[in-house]
Amino acid sequence: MEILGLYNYWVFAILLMIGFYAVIAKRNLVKKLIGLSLFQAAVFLLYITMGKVDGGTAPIFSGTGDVIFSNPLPQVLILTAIVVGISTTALGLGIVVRLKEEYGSIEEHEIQEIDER
Amino acid sequence: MTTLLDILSWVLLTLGGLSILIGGIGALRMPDLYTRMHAASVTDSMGAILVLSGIMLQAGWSLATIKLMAVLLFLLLTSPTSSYALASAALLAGTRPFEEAGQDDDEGQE
Amino acid sequence: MIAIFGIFLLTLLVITAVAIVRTENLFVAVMLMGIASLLIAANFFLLDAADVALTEAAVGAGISTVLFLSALALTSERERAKSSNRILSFAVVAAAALILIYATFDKPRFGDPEAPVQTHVAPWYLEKTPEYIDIPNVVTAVLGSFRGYDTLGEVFVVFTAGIGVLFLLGSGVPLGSMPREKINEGLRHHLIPRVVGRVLIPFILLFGLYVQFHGEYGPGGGFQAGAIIAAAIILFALLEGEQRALSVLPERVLLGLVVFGPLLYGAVGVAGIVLGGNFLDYSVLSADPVKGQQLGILIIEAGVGVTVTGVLLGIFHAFAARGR
Amino acid sequence: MNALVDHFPALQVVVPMLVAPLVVLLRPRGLAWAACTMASILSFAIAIQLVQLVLANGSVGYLMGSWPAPYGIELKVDALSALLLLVVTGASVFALVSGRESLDGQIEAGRQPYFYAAWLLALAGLSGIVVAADAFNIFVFMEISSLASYVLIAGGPDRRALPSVFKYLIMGTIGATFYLIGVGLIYMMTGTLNLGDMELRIQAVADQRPVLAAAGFITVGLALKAAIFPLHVWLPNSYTYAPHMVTAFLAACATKVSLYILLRFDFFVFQGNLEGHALQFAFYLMPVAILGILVGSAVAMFENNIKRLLAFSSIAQIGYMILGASFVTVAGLTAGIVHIFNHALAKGALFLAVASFATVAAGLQLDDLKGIARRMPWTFGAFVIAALSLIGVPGTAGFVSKWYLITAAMELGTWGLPLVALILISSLMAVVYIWRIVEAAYFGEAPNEPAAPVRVSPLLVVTLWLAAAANIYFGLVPELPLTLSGDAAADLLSHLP
Repeated sequence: MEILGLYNYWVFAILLMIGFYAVIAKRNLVKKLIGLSLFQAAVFLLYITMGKVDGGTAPIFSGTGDVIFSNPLPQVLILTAIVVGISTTALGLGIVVRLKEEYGSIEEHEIQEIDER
Repeated sequence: MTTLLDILSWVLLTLGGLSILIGGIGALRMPDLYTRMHAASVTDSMGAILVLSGIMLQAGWSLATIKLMAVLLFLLLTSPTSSYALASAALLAGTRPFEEAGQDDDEGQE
Repeated sequence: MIAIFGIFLLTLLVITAVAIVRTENLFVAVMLMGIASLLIAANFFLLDAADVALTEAAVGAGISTVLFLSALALTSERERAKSSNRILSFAVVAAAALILIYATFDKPRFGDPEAPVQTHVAPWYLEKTPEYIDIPNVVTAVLGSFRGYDTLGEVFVVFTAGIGVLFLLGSGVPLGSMPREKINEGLRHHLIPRVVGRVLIPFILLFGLYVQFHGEYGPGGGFQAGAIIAAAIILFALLEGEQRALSVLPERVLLGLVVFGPLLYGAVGVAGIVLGGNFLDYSVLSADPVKGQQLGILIIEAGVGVTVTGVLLGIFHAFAARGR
Repeated sequence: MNALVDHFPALQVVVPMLVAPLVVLLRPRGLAWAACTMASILSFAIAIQLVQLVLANGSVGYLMGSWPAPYGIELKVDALSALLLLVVTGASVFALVSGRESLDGQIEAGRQPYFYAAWLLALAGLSGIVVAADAFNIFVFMEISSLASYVLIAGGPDRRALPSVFKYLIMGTIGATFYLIGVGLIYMMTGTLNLGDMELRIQAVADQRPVLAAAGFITVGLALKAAIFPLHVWLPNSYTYAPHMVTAFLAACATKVSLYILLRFDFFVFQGNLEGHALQFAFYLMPVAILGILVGSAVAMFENNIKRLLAFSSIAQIGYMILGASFVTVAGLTAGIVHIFNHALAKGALFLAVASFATVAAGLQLDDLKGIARRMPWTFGAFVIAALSLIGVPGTAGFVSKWYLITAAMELGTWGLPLVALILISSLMAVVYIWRIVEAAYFGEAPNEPAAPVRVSPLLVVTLWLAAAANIYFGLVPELPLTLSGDAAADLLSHLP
């Protein structure tokens, strides 16, 4: 179980960094947004992992006596965070579409070149 | 009785898993989009039927079984439809079926 | 057994993530992102987070993929440039990763029932929910009432994104004035998807309503339901053409939904003040505080569902209208 | 809990937030603006009430949904947040009241309802951050305010607003996500999200690795949002290409709110509990602040677009606030916090003036502004007063904070002296970049003098002069901001061991 626990946290770190890399290194704006989604998804994993209890079940009372429940609070926070994430993505995509219309490109350096001209 | 059901369900699960695995290999090995889709979609439906039936046997008579049946029904409706939509979209987009080995490389990749 | 399954899913997830970054075809990247979301959702389910899993599947794999695809249809499918200053980026990323991995070693043991997270605030929710709110799903209780203010904020985040996209893209030509042939016909000429769609869409809507109103008893609630209902209508728009979808739910009605949802939520909060409690105090809504809580959660979940449906559809139509 | 006054901390956020959806529906011309302005004025009034309550009682708390503190969400208004509320709501009122014509010119009528709704959401989000006493709630409202400000900036008529706002979106989201990671790590170690509760419970686990990592992530994330020097790259272009009134609003308050969370978190949660954190805080932030001041001012000296020039000056001014905080003394913090207030006054007034130049001049390059002082002497007079305040000339608000900063630096002993020199040098640099504008405006030959006298909206001129007068008033009678910042500084430092 310990390995799985650490593995969860490590995957969180790796996923976070893969996303982060895509955000800062890629020049394509849509790719940046995809990276951003990945980056945020990694954080969801962190929160949900810490809420898990050994032998627990989802925190929903089902009337069958003594059961251990996993922690509901991180789940609530992540529900909120998922929705915040999709909102940011939607707005970002809206901006990308407008950029394409105005500049004819969705590559960061091309847009920069057009502006410097 | 329970042992028999258990064995039966495991046989179904294994067969289902195998079928999906074959589908995966097919999707990797086949030469063009249509044959790949063929490999993936047919075995996928088959795998879904087998795996879900296996799980239903595990679950016994309960609410879970009914939910699983609904899932199966949904999958049987959607997965062939989506394969159809994908294939016809590919055809509309101009992807030609594979004819002779080595000829389609520049026009058939999607 | 579950541990092996978890490790398997997580490994697949990392592989998918690497593939997402490496592929140059944005279309492929988006589809892989959908797969990654499903893998994450499955992993959430293993970690006992049924509600979150449902949301991630509906929002991450469903809605976000649709939005990315509609944006790709308007921009371009291929990434043209190589990455910029790779070494610097790599150094920054590696530094942050090292800090995080360094931090993992003092973390409480995974699944430890004695970890501070499990012993401090959370038990109170598990203990008091039956007494104060009396609904089985503790996640809904915390989301709707104990931390209802966060959820209010979240609804307004969605609302902001909605009006933001409408502000950016919404000045397009209204649909009614378009020449007939220019309107997106969807897949109207394809019989099979349309027939199957007609069979399925009512059931998807029904499922959405089930998720909406069953949220107090099982996994589900306004966000998930909103995403599912929006997905059903988007499917309808794809199959039958946007025009037909808009004749069912015209833009005015959509804007109404976008505005009505947050207001409904806010109104419940203000009702708390008017009836002598604090903002978002549902106990005062009814003579019996527990009944009041349940009523409050029911209404605010409806507000959430309406907002999410309205905003997602509004965003979808804004993108679709841009393509004409 | 029945008097309306008790609900003010909640109403501060709820009023603009709930008016926003209504504004979307107001199609007829001008109505959306009117509703937005009314809501804004109302929240300004609430903020003033809250300031009085805080001055009388110390701090005001509020329990959302009546749930007890660490379980439900708590709101808390103390001296620091009251000051910030005043800045946020005040900036919004000034920009809106004076901005109708300027915004009419920059935003198409059909899109205005959305724009004003986004404005109110930005206001609600910023106020929500300031009143919150819950780490996750701060994140939620941070996202409302960020998304709304992206929308506002994207409203700029120049297409270059779009790449700038995209960059802002990416960097802002990274900042917010870093903050979320930090909060997650702390939550993991303490099990709580309430800031007060966190402060108590973190003592048991202080100096464990996740908490240290959390301190790093939160500081970097918020530094990104606050545009602290090396992480400021999103700011200049965003401010330059945003609609003028949006620049006036956001420049006056947006980054300062992130700075506020940084101070809150660092002093309440970390300083008292992490060993040597106060020292590290000073050690890392002071060089950053000094570089920010020097680089920001230097770039501003060579900048030709007036909005960009002022944006770079903002980066330098943020440096002053950080510098004050990095002393970790009552005097230093007071100086830093009072500068939040004074800088908002000066920058707000400067950007209002820029907005009125824009109605007359062809562009906002210094060349376009040649001779503008002769064409609009009153407006330019107000600009000069605000600029003097920015430089820190005695008799203006800016002088008060500079004076406090210098006093605080002197208290540090011998190594405070180079800091005093730095402050003086950077003030001289401010004189240089302001002089370039004044020179162009007074002595430059206008390219082609228009025949007809131009008319700037009287409302704009009146508000502008009010803002300029406020710069002088708070320079001569600085009791209010000083009391609040003094209380805030003492409060922040009382959490040190």
